[in-house]
Amino acid sequence: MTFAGTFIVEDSLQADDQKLKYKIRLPWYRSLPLSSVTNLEVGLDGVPVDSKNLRVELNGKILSLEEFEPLWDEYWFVQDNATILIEGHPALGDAVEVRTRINLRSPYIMVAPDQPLITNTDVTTTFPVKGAN
Amino acid sequence: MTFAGTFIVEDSLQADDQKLKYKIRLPWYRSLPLSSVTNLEVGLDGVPVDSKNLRVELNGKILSLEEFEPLWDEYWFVQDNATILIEGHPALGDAVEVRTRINLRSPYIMVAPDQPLITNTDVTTTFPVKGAN
Amino acid sequence: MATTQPPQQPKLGLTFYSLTNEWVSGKYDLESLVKRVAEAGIGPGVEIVGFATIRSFPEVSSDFVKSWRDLLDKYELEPSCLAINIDSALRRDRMLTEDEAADYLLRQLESAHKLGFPTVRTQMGATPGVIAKVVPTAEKYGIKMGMEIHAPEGAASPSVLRVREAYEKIGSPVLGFTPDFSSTMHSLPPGQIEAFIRDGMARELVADLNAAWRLEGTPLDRFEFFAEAAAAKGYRRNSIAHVQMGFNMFGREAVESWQDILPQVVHVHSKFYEIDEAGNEPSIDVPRIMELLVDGGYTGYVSSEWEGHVFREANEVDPIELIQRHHRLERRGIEAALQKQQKHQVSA
Amino acid sequence: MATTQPPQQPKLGLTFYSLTNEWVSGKYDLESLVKRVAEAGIGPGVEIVGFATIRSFPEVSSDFVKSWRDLLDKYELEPSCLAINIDSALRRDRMLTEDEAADYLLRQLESAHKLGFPTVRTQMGATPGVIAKVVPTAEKYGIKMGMEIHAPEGAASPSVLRVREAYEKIGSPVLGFTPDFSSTMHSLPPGQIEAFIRDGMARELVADLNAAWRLEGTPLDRFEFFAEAAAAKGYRRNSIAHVQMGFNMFGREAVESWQDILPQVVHVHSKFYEIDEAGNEPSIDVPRIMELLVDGGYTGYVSSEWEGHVFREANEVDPIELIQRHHRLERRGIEAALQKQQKHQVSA
Ligand SMILES: [Mn+2]
Ligand SMILES: [Mn+2]
Repeated sequence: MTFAGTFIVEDSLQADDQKLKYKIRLPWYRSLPLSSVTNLEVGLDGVPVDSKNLRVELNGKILSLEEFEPLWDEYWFVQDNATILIEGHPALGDAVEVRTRINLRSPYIMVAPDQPLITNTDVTTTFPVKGAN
Repeated sequence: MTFAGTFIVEDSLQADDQKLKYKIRLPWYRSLPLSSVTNLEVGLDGVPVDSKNLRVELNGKILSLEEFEPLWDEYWFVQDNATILIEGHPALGDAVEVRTRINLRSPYIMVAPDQPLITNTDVTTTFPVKGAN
Repeated sequence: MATTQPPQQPKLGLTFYSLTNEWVSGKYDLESLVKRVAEAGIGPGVEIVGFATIRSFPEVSSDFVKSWRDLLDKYELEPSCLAINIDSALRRDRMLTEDEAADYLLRQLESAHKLGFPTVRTQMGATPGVIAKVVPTAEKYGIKMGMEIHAPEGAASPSVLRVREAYEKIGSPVLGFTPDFSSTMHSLPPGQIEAFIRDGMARELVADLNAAWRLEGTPLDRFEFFAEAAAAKGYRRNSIAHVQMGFNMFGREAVESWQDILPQVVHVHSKFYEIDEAGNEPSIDVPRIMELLVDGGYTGYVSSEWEGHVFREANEVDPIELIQRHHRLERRGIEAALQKQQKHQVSA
Repeated sequence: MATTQPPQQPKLGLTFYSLTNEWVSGKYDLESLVKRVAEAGIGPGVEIVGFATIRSFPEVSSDFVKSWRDLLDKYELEPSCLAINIDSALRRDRMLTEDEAADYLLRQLESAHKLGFPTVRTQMGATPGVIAKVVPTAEKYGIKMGMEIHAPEGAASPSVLRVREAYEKIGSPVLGFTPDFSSTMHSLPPGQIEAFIRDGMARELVADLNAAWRLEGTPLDRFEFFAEAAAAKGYRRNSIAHVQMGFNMFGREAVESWQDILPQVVHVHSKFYEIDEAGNEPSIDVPRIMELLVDGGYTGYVSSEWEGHVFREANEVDPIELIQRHHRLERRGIEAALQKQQKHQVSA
């Protein structure tokens, strides 16, 4: 699967003292309902980010992970990037190692009766640190 | 055809002021009668060697090119090297570029009725120059 | 001068699914992709995945409809098939009801009609009840519904046999199948094997993998047979766990198995992974399957569906060029079949 | 307990011709080569080219005979076929007379007998007159003579049809054929195409080359068709002249063409060039030809004959490992054929 290869948008990280953001692509070949995003985890230089400090900007909204669940009537279009927003991150050097893990629950591929396939994409990237706009 | 690749025996050149010699392999997959060798040409640093100064040592004999023709009852065994002998060569530097060209007349592959296939192997090698023993 | 009819044969084309890497990374927009396809001569048939190509899917705006129709007219391409989905697990709290699932399909059929598609590709998730509910609309629009048969299923798998029974009961001319050649491969794709090795499988297990893959039995049984061979050579389970997908994604049914459903084929996914220097697909006997389609009188669209993007990175190969070569290979099979028919007519 | 007969099937093996690069460069002597073959399990059949393996050929010394027989006994291998030659252009002043050619063959038959070979491979150069002269000796020794059918000839080529007529006239049970699979390829070997490019052919001509190679017609006509396509794209003749050999060395007859001579097959050259990661030969449908041999009741030797050494340098690949993989591919075809026979017996 080279969805891992396209998952993280290269060179997209921006940071200031308060927050950090970067972009990801949907690691799948078709748009999925937002309800498909069942899990999202981020680690910075090996330290997991608390989910209460984690938001996703998509379709003009800023969403916490729990807010994805009821949005089964709204789609993440395959060509749209989502922006990961992190509040209150630790001090960063010239570069930061970011691990991003997402689970997607397929609405249409069943591995057993009424049991959707869950995909797992887990990519670690080293970003140069630049100022946020 | 990688008979070109095995034709010249690596690092086999030896030279003194008077003569020069090096080794070649039969560029074919089976032994051939000596009568099959219809042409042999050697060039040293771009200068053709006069055929009267050229000899081949094979099967314990030293032969001029004309002497191959009647030897249809004697074979060049595929695993045997032949030694090319050159008398009265020009002055050499640390290395010499040797071009060797051989034509073999196949005794058994006809391209038209009673018309044997003639193969052409033409390889240029740069040998380091070492003293003859 | 006598006028000669061109012989009856399938129409080639592609599905934009083949361009997944390029599409998701934004290399093309719709117009630049259609233009490239037209210039490369890999039409006329254009198949799209509704949920990949169209932002507003399952709905389509009238603006999109107009630009889509203008675009295909301009580049002399033809809409061949709209791949639609039955997202029965759309909601996290429960599965869709049959009415909801039928409504989900109907909205997509409506879009297919507006966009001028003669066929939609459906998937195994559609139950007989849902199919029965949407058939009247498909009949009204004259749109054929081709349920995709994909590895690990084949034309004679139990689940497909159940669909064939349901079809017989409903008895509508719009119901049919979309064979995907992933079901009838003779070998694993060499590039996939290399990817398995890159991801941790020992190279010395290649022969064991091929042998296990070629066994008869369920994908799981065959994978377990391979896992035992790996264990016997001292390799840990986690070094080969990723190989299991190869038993599901790639099917080893005989090419002839398509014969049974040939009269019901309404669209074709000519799945492929690689084309070698000699112009062959190393894991699928493309010419032989095309001969079978021609001999069966199939004259619909055949979408080249390149799926090598599951093991090739973007920019590593150009899917458009690969599809050009794939079309050449398909034409070899078509021409061989037509030649045989001609000889038969002459001698008959 | 009932004893079950192993099913009737061909015996595998190799010809040492496959090891040409290694042999001419002195990497192996006879003992080390036989040992390696035995350890690699690519017997039991061992075929040699008399004029490559034996220094004193066409004669053999009693010392050589003893060491040869001891060697094969020691490593549990079997002499399968001695490839012999009719060197009718041995002399530069004239061709051999029929008596001289017959004598040349008889000396080699004598050697085959001493070395224990059940079969000799002869070549198209043997005229009906020469064949008739040597048949009594072959009958006396019980040695079959298999005339090799190699590209550009096939089983139904005019020259082969003439041999078949001569055979019928002579009517001896020792007369037969050695099919070489070079006659029945479906594609040019990818490695050969790469070598053509390395030697100056433009890569953009690959599709034209494949298309021309697949045409019907004589090798020369098909090459000229390719040369015209190259010229139309602006490429000079001397950039593609070396490609002509591809039309002679690789034949495009149908696999089924062997059917006609199947009862007369006494030995087989299972010519091959490459084996890909999936275990297939990209230019020859090995399993299908093996099925045809099994279905035809062939139980003689099949020599793996790797000829990739014409485009691969020594040390680039190991022919022994390639032959191991080739045997696996051959067994796939054999087993498929035996399975079908078994099903037939059960259902009959
Ligand atoms: Mn498909
Ligand atoms: Mn041969």
